[in-house]
Amino acid sequence: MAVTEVVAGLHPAGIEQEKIAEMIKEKFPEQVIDVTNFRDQVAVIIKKNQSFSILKYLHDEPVLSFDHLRDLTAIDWSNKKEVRFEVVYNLLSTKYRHIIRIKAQVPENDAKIASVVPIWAGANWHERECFDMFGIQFVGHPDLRRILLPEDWEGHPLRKDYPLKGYEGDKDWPGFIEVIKRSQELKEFEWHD
Amino acid sequence: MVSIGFFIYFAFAIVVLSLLVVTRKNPVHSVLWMLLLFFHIAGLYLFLNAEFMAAIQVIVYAGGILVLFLFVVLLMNLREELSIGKYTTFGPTGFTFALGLFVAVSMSLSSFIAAPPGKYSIDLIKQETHIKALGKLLYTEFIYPFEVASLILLVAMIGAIVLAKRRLKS
Amino acid sequence: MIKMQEPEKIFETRELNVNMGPQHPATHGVLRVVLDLDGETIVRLTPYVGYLHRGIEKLGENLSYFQALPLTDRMDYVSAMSNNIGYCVAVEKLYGIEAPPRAKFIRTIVGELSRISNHLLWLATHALDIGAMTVFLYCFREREWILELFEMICGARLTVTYPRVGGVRNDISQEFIDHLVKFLAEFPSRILEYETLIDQNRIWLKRTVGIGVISAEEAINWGMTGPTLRGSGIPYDIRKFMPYDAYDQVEFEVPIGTAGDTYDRYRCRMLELRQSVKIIRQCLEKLPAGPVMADAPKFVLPPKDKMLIITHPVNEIAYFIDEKACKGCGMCLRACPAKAITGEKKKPHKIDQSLCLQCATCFVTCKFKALKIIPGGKGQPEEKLVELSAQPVADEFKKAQEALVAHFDFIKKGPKVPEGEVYVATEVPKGELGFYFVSDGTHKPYRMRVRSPSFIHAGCLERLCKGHLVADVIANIGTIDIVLGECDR
Amino acid sequence: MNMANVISPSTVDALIKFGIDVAIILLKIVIVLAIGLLHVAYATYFERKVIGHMQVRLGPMRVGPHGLLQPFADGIKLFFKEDIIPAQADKVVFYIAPIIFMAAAMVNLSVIPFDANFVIADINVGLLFIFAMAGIGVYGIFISGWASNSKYAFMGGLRSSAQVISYEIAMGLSLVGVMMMAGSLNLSDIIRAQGESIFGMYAIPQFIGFIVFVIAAVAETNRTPFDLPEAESELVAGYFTEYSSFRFALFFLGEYIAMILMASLCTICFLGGWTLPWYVLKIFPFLSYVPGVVWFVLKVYAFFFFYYWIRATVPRYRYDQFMAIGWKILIPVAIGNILLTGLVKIILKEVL
Repeated sequence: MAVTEVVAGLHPAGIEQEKIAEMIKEKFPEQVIDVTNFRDQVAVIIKKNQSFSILKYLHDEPVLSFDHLRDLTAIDWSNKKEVRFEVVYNLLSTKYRHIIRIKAQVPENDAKIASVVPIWAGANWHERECFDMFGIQFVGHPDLRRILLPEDWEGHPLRKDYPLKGYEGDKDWPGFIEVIKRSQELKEFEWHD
Repeated sequence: MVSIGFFIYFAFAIVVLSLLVVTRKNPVHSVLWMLLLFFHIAGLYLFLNAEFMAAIQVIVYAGGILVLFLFVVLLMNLREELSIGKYTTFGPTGFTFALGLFVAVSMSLSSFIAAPPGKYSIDLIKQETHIKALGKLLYTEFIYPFEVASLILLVAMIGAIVLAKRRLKS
Repeated sequence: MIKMQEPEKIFETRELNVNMGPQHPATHGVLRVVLDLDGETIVRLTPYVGYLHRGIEKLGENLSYFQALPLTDRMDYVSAMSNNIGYCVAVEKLYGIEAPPRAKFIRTIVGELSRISNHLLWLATHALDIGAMTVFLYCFREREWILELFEMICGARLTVTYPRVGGVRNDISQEFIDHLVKFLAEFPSRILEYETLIDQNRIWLKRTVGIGVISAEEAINWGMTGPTLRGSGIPYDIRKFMPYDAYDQVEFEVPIGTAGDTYDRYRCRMLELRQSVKIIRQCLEKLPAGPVMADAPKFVLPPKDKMLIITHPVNEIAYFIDEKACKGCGMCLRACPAKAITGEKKKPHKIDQSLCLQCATCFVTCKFKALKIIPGGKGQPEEKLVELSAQPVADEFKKAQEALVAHFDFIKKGPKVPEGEVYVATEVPKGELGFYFVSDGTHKPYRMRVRSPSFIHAGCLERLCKGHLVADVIANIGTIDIVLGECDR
Repeated sequence: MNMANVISPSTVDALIKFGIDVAIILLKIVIVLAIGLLHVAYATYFERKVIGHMQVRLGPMRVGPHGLLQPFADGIKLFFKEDIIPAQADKVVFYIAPIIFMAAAMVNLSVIPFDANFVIADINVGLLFIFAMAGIGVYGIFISGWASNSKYAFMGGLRSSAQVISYEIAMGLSLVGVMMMAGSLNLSDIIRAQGESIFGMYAIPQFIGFIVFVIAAVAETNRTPFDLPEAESELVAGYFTEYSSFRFALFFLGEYIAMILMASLCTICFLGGWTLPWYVLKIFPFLSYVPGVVWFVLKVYAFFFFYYWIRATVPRYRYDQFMAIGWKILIPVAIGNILLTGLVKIILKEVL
């Protein structure tokens, strides 16, 4: 019940991002494809097959202890890169104050990746959203449904091939058709003066 | 004259309402008819100069017991229970028993005789008010039956609590 | 002992399924919560979101970086200022520029004001949900004050769009500072007023202590941030962890709770109000002089006053088409709003000086630099104009002309951004607001991702509510402080 | 034939007397109803003004000077709105529920003595009558929740009836002490007995009962902090969620009449009704010229103010906590109060 005020004196900054990347490389030499650095933010691009064990290693390793999954999302590279999707994990350790970004490549024809809900419970809705927007399947997710869009929505809007105004043609959103139908049914109850 | 007229009305209404209570399909409607029934019974008490009894009748039966009925009835899923159909399959048997009971009661009615009036005449009660008379009787002459009755009620209450607690645990 | 038949065998008992929302007074917007109740105890709770989904991420990918800024107002409309700042800080990181010190301090001030106003609204609605009606109105009294302060600096109250990439829109006035000082002097006593009503109130304690308890490990595992996380005892505050704006130059403390229940989170926010006041005071003391926009012509709009001489001329000017340079492309002809330009294709055009509005549209449209701006030229005969146009223009005039063209270019396309990606998070009142940009080297973000705290917190609702009573659901919805605009984006 | 031959003069006299009696009772009913409803209207106005000023705002200001006509505007609005009945509702029960609620509340006004000798029905079991009618009011709440066929209304109805029933017990027990001291259930007798007692009002010797009664009265009328059945943050509006137009108005009126009733009951049983304590009269003798009904109304409004005051101050209890207060605290305390009163009475009898 008691609330204490703390001066969160700047924690000793943790391990350098490059060093973390090195550690991952050492532990999983086969899995790391590339390491990029832009504006002091290091991203490790990995293969998707062992992504779960890599992330679990990052979470469980005492010197790393990435306990906070800041963000989970995906990028649709469309035709720009060989592998179409990249699932991005932004991690932070509240204990040591270091960050890292992991990007797992997911090809279009096999758009599946292991779910990280067992590691970070908060990934639940992130992954649902990712599935909703990109159509990437998260294997092992407890409840993979659409989240922001209606359940009967077709297509995955954040894919680059999804047109801005929805798909061409006269196809209305099915829910909208229902609403119109219902309103026509109820027309007889309208007030006439 | 007037009071006899009222009595006939109340008696008749009580019979009709009781029939309505047992024949309604919707239990909530039954309960509401029963509420009206209790009011009529209370009205009868008033004609017997028993205001206290009338008030207690409404408070205890209408305000307490019937509400509990309503609780139970409401918590059931009425729409589905209704589709089950009849609750009992012993219609003719029940009817026979009821008829027998009715005959027995009506035959024994003539043998009722008024009890000796005792010291609590109507005038005395009016002077002393009903409540005081009742209280004096209950707490002096009938103290043992009164206490036994309350003990029985207490047992019932504790039993209900124990049963509910056991269900909570499991 | 008599064996009783289980009641379930006679009548099947079922949970009551209640649909709370999306139109419900206590779900803070269009959150829909489906409850399965056993009596009044919650067996299952499923939140449904998305009723306010506007596809802000998709929109952002099709707008230039500064065009997407007003979208962030519409996410967390309760503390729009903080969202703007979060966006600007992220884009600045992507550009690789920094706001000037004065702008940083101003942003810190308005950011903390926004935090106060957000916490006030949170307290108001949370208290109203629990039934304390007066706190609601008291809080709105002070929130109104803050909104008036916002109005004073940028003219808007709710959707402000005051911060800009590279600084803030305009400098703050002395009048604003005076009012702010008055507010800061008064506000701490107002906090006490709210606390008198609820802080030690027995009913308030009964309703909040021990409700929605979540341990530190679990809270961080669920991705909670902001005061919701700090109530559990983890001092994760991005203002301290990765300071942005002026937070590394002010002193403040981060309140953390110990029990991780609704009451602790409430206390954390109340103490944060006081810390915010402290931060604003320090900012006002240290407020440096100087520009409020970064000097980075590639990425930031040049100051508007530089081109005033052309768009709002004090002395007369005239627009004139240089016949030699004009290729007769017809661009200016189509762009002119007054239809003052006439001419055929591939032949030099002409401006009808009596119709000209001096709006400079033709000037910035022309690709061949055929248009000339002539100071002191209007109303002159044609020959005189030709003569005047041959003269070299003044130095300041030349600068203004350049600035105008730069402005036009900038607004039309937006700055080009180097290829790369950044994830930058800021501490908004509700928690960690992260922006993740992937740039492919064009004017628009290739991927814009918003990590909104409300979305994650709404996901924790089931964890917090299970096993509690119906009345605790609303206490828990209140304590995680969600805004559905931000949750659904 | 002459009429006088058929009916004897004495019968005529009796008939005239009966007619006058009936006329007086009817007149009293009209007065009580008219003034009662007016008070209900202005109780809402009073509430909005008091809470408004407590919350640093003005309350109604637009209709009439200082918003004085606001209650009428509200009434007119409510009565001319469209009356919506949910499609799946049990229509008959839906119709009669507000009527039961309203009637059960209004009937009680008939036994309230507003002044010495001003009561519609001066019956012997006045107090019990009020309890009985309060018990009937539950049906209005309960079946309105059921008949609406809405889960919110249903839960509101369940909560409310459970609340009213359990707090009725506490309230009844808290008044037993008063009955014991006054030796009567007749409300006028209770007031008279109070006026003659040394304390002048029973709130002083019966302070335990008084506190229990006040809490129970707030709960009985579903007011903050016990307004769980209509907790708008949980159950939208509780049992009358689906009601609109004048059916809603009936509930609204019923609720405020119930409030008036509780305030009156408190005034009668604990604050001395229309009488003033003798020590007050001794200090200010001129006060005895003021009609008793003024004191009665003043005391009722003081209690109203108290209602509003707590509404503006405290949050709302949770359902289980609130039931726990009723059953685990108030009822034992009230029973203890009865024992204490009896004990003191016996001791005093022996001493005196």
